[in-house]
Amino acid sequence: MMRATMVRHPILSDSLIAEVASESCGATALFLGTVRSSNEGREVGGIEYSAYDEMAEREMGLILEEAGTKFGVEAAVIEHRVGELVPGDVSIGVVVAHHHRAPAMDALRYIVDETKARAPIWKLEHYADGSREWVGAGTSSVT
Amino acid sequence: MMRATMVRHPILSDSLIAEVASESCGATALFLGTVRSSNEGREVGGIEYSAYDEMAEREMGLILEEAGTKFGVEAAVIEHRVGELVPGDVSIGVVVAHHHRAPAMDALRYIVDETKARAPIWKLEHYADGSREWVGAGTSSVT
Amino acid sequence: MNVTVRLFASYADKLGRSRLELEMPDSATVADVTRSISSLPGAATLPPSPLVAVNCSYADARTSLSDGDEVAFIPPVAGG
Amino acid sequence: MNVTVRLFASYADKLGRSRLELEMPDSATVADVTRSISSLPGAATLPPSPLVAVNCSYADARTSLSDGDEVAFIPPVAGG
Repeated sequence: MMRATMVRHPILSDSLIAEVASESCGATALFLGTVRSSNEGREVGGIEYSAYDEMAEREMGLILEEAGTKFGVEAAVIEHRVGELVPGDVSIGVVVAHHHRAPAMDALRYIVDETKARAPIWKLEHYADGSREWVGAGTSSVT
Repeated sequence: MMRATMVRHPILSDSLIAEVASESCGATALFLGTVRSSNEGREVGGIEYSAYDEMAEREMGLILEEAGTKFGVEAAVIEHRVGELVPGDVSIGVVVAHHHRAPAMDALRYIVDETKARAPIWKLEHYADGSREWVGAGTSSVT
Repeated sequence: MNVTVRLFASYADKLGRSRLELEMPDSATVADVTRSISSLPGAATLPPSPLVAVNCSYADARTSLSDGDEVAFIPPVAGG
Repeated sequence: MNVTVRLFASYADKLGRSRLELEMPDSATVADVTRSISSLPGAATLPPSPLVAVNCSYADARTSLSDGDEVAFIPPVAGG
């Protein structure tokens, strides 16, 4: 069971875990990425996540297939949220179920790292001083 | 915030996650170990977990301190269940919160691996054929 | 032939739009579309070889295009 | 002096008990307690140098003991 979805609703870790659970899998590994209240010393009021949705889902689906081949994953889910998020909100949830603990955690890291590197998703950070900036885009401040 | 506890009640992943959550931490990594319905080809009816409780909590506390020093963990919790468990039951839950994702997952792996290697906890597997065996104890079958 | 161009995030901000249709010669490649985009108002600060996807797959500058293809310009990604 | 010995899991099964009190000479070490335990009925299949903890910390055979110490014999662990 593999699923990669862009969502506009809160990501619920319990639902993700329940989705991959099975009595044949001894290990479940979960990663949650959360909006932080500060970034590089600036106070963050919120982040607007946007994505090329169709491609992000396709790319994350490929990443899950790769993890399945490399690590023998039994089941895995990625949910990435888009829209306006505030500090404490979960922006990404990844869960992996595997017979064994080491490959479960290997696969979790692979999926999280590859999603961050390859999925066409962007964030516009809103700072307490009212300015906004595209994260990772170098000199592309929009205010 | 660090906590290592032997418990006799079900381990709830949501409670563990909520316990370590903070707006300064961008990454939460969770591991759940679950009783499998088969082990090395034998059908498992259940596992009786037992422990040297005081020492297990002390050793897991040391492991959390080590993870704090090595990886700069902000908050982490280990809960290990003892008693009669059936397939699907969670036997161990470990959660780590960190500013960043890579050390969150490094610390998770460290804590899970060290707990498995060092915490004085044992399991007596019950098989479908009625026999029982201490896991990992070599020739110490009790039936 | 016609291709659909999609722009996202900081690129969409720079060019003031997120989608346009281009008519290209039949032998056009990704590099040709990049040149067309680079001449638009606001495109001066785009990188010279931006990351591109064709029909939702990463592609390189030499990739040749077909009628109806969707060519997306992908700013530095920052998901997670 | 007196030490408390604790036995767990397969070791408790083998020796048919999980706790006993031993009177030991004042200079006794972990190795001395291990020797005492090894002579009990059922101890024949214990490993020659079992893993031991003193007062909830792993200890080696040369560790010297004090009155009231708790010496635990730790079978191969299998938590998680």
